[in-house]
Amino acid sequence: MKITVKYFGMIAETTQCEEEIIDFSGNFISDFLKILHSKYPELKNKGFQVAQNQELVSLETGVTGGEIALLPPFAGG
Amino acid sequence: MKITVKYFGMIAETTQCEEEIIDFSGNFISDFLKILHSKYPELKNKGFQVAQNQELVSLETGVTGGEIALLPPFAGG
Amino acid sequence: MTDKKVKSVFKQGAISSEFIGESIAKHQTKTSIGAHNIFLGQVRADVIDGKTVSAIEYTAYEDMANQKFHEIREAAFEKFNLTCMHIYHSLGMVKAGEICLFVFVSSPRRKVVFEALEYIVEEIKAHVPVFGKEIFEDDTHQWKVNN
Amino acid sequence: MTDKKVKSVFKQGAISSEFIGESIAKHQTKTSIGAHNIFLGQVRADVIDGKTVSAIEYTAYEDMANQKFHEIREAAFEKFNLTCMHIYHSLGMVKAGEICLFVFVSSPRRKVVFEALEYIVEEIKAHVPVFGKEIFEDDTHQWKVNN
Repeated sequence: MKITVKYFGMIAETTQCEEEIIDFSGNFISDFLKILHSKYPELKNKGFQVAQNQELVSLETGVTGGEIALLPPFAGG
Repeated sequence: MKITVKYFGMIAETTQCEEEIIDFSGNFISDFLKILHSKYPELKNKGFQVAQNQELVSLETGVTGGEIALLPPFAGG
Repeated sequence: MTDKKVKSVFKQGAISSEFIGESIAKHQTKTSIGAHNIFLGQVRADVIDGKTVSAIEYTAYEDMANQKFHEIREAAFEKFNLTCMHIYHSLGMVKAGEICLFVFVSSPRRKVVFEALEYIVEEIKAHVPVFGKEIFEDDTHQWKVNN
Repeated sequence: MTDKKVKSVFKQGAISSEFIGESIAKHQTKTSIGAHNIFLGQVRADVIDGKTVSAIEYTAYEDMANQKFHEIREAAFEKFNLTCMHIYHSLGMVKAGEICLFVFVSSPRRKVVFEALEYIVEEIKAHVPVFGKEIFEDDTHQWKVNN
């Protein structure tokens, strides 16, 4: 399935793009992150949370398609 | 000694004046209040605190002269 | 602490929203501030026994009140790491919907302003000799009491 | 609760003191309100390793952020007896000394506004995906992290 991946803040700085589409055939968020880590090795040193379709998810969550976002620490206010 | 007495809010409404000078020869705030109560019997039904020279005092405090104020409940803000 | 100059906190009539906006603007040169917290007291059109409050007329034992405001101010600066603090209270007539109390605290950090503002407002309500005559639409009145 | 309309909380650039003053003025027709409490976040000119922050550039995962703001808003109305609540957050460049967050709550009673405002601000800091690039005077930068 095609996943729209969104990057923000210091993560977008690492990936040097804010959005891309990745074709994915695995099951879990952890599988999806393996693909990102091999594409962007520097991501391993960055702290981020993962949101799928605007809800925070864990590594064990199943990938359902749609939008996955990598969110660095929040700094609102 | 001459005491300047100040009345505020609902107390001033009862005494129908905001300030007067009373000649006093007793010792304690309680003595001073007796004079006011006999002058204004309705004061007995009113809740108020007493300040002497801008500090709250109790019935047992000695009268030192200067200014005595009868303060009804506060309603600031 | 009572030796320092005591300035008046009182303003005649309501406190305008423009005045509040200008106070905020004045703090934009103070770039160590990270958080402001503002409390505004507004006169409520309470309905009591079928009659509606149209205004409150404020009076105060002004010298003592300014002294108390000053003590509250000094105590707050001692307890909390504040950059700025401003307090204004109305005297005279303030109509329902208008603002009668404006307390403004600023600090580098947000936790401080929440604690400090509540402390200051509660101290004002409890200890400052200000009196309020709630005036109804039919010109009768009752005396306000803080809870 | 997520079915209701979600409006955007974001404003491009700094939030002006005039805008805040006007927001206050708009509440003067709501005569059941007795207390307003306002939080303002202001960009600090922090000095880090000898370099001074001159601005923060804010970005957000906007759809998710507006959804979170909406959930915070709904939760606060459920927990607290509030008459009104307004939240505005900046996007883009906000210079040191300028305001980037404006949270405004109103209620008949003061106790409520203190509790509600702190709750809302802490929820925003913890749960809303907004990101801040602290830009130094020499055009280098670092990424802000809420504590």
